[in-house]
Amino acid sequence: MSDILKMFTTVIKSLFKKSTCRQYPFKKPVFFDRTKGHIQIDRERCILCSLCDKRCPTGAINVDRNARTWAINSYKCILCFRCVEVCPVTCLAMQQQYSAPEEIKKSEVVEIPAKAEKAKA
Amino acid sequence: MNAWIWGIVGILLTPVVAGLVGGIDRVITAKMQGRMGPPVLQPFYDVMKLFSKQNLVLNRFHHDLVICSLIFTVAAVGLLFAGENLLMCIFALVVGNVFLVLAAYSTNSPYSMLGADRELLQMLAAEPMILLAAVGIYMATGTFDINLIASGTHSAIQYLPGVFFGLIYVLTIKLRKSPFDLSTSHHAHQELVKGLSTEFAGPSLALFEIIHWYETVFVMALIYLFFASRPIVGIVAVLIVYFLEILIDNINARVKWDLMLASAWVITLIFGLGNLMLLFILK
Amino acid sequence: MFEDQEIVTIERSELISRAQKISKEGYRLVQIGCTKQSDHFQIDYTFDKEYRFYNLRLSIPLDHPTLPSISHLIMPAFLYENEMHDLFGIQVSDMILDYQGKFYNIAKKAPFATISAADTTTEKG
Amino acid sequence: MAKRTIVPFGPQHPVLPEPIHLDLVLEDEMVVDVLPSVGFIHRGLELLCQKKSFQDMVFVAERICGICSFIHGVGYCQGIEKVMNLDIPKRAQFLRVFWGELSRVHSHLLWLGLAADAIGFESLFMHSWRVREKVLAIFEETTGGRVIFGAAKVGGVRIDISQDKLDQLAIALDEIQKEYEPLAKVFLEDYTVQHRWSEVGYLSKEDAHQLGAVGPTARASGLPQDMRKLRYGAYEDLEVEPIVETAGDCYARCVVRVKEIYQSLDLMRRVIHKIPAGEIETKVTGFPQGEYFSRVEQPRGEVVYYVKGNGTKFLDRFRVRTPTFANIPPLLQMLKGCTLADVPAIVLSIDPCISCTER
Repeated sequence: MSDILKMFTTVIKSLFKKSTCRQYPFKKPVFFDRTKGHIQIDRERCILCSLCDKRCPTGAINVDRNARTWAINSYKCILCFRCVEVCPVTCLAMQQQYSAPEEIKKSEVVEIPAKAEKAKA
Repeated sequence: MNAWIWGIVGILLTPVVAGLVGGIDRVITAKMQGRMGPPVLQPFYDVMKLFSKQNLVLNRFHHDLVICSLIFTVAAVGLLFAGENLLMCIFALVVGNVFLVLAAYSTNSPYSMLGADRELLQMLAAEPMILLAAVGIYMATGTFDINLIASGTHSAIQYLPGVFFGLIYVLTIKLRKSPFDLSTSHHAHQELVKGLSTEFAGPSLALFEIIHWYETVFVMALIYLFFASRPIVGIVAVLIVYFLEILIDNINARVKWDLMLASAWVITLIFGLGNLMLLFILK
Repeated sequence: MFEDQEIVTIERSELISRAQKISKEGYRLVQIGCTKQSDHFQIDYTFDKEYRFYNLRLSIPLDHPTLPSISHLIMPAFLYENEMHDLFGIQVSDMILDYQGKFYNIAKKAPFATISAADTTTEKG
Repeated sequence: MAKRTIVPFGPQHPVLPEPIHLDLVLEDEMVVDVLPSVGFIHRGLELLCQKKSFQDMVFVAERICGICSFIHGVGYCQGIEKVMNLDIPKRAQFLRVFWGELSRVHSHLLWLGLAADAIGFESLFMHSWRVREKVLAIFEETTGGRVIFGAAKVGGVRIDISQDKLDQLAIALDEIQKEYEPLAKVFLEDYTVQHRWSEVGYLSKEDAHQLGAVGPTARASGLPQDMRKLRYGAYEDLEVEPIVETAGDCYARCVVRVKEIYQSLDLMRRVIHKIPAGEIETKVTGFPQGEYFSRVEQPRGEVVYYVKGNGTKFLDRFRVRTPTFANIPPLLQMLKGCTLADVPAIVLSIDPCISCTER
């Protein structure tokens, strides 16, 4: 008889426990230090060296020096931190968030202001 | 005249009650599994959504057979509430079930056909016990007439504890719960996809759900008849039995058909027939 | 720690007899792999017995590559042989189950690996 | 002779989360013959080595499979490291074992859940995955990713775990074990579970060897075969004894996995205990020249990576033989003579991963 009741205690216990589900988005998730989310750029600091573009394993980042733009395609990005590692001025950072769904797969383009470089020079 | 009104009230109330019971069932099941679960009204949302979908009818008979099944199952519940003959109600339910099997056979899909095979096996396993229960109630109260059974002064349960136990055992088959949800379960991910109801879509599937609601109420009413002289005890007993079924559902895997058939018949023989024999000798 | 790997180069005609011998000795087939080189296909038959790695290697020409099947001797070989056929277009004769180029049942017609390393690098540039 | 029907099983069978297609030839409910077809999700990942540099190829290797991704990455890295004669710091090797074993726990818990679901034991399924969620939380805490976390790298690992965190993780592991124990009992002792799995899908020891079964499938048939016995990486310092069952049926395969979770939890504790301080990677210079068959043990069994470098930044050939590929012939053998109701249980019992198989 006991071998058909092995699950009994577990089931009864969880009947009186709080459920394990978290009702996202009503309840915000807990992020750890390393939780991945979305690559963000500090546009004031970027020097358009395009190292991130070269090193990105999936080609998600696109740097255009002439147009002074930095673009990331979140749908290609695999959040591997490679760009964060290689950036010489540490202007890239991981922003912790759950990305919202989008209708079209498009790149997010950031314009890098010219004055930052001038000020440095 | 009164009987007619009772019957109609029963037919109209059944979907509401069974839907609510189904919703509570799902919440309790979710709790047992450590989940949040859907809202209590989810079964109604499901059925309403299914009705709004396109009806994919495979052939001429398919949908009609489901409607026939619905008519007989509804009639069975109606007759039960109208206080007619218990045996007649049970046979009406069986006919409804058979129509469902025919609908599944008519589709020509292997999963559906195997599901129908198993549904027949399930009926073979469950029906003897249900019939014995009816006979038992007759022996205890002296009548098949539900009106008289319900207004009697003696509860059948005191003569029929064995039959009652056997009935609870086969109830798992009738309610399509683990370990005996072989022909079609509440989850569409068993070995036969959804077995019996694989090929039902949209409104047909909604009707299938509604048929199941009526079946649920029917077997619950059958349980109630054992306690008919004391309504409060009866309702409490029904609730306890239903909770037990949820519990059994959650602590068992699905078994194979041979074990189901063998165990159901052994239980029927020992507890059902044994109880009746004793009753026959002692009375 | 890296394991020692024994790689033996054999001739195509030896394959069947070698495979027969080695499966009799109680080795199991680990994999059959094909590598396209500049002037030949390199075919590797990898076996293992109690963590002992044993590899038979043979080379066949690039045009009209054919191989005898060893699936009669070692049943699981038919999967790898069909895979080789689909990826590199190697004709394996007398397989116990021949998928006729439909092992990887995708829109592109077998063989798939027709571009060489040189082509792709120029493509990228 | 009974009437023969052909029942198509898959590629999108609700029980089976994997796109394998089997044509089952049935006599009534008895399977007499099986014809497998794979190839619904062939992605040509092996050829990508000609387009991605050998260092970026790690990310591709990790994406071969979404469940045992880390071990895929490690197997690939190991091949390249041997070819390039790189010496990997001990700490990196221990961290690889830690995540590798955690992946094994995660994969086995996932499998236990799916297997329970396939036999209609929904509550057991949910509870297995509830425990698995805690394992995923450890992944997220240590690496930032929950399933594919890109911690492996040619030359070492990319992320370190501090000693404080490791000590905390030891407590978390104990908690996981405590929650897992009652569930393991159900898998090992419950009557209905045994009813569904005992003497189902039998594979004899001889057949298992002949047909090239690997991993838990082979171990459940009595073959003591575990690639961790090759003592690659940090397994040099961590002795592992393969868990062997002799019954050769679905139940034995379940028992092997249930016990392997305990073994992996134990291994991780030993890693936390033994892990040396130091660097986590060596600098990689030059390009790979040479070849190597790298063999590692995945949750599903032995996986073989063949890498051949030609002295440029692109590899000549990258080939993967995944465990499921090797387990298909034994699966065909197991299926013969079973009833239709057992088919999902048997197919699941080899823990199929068709994404792996087709690459």
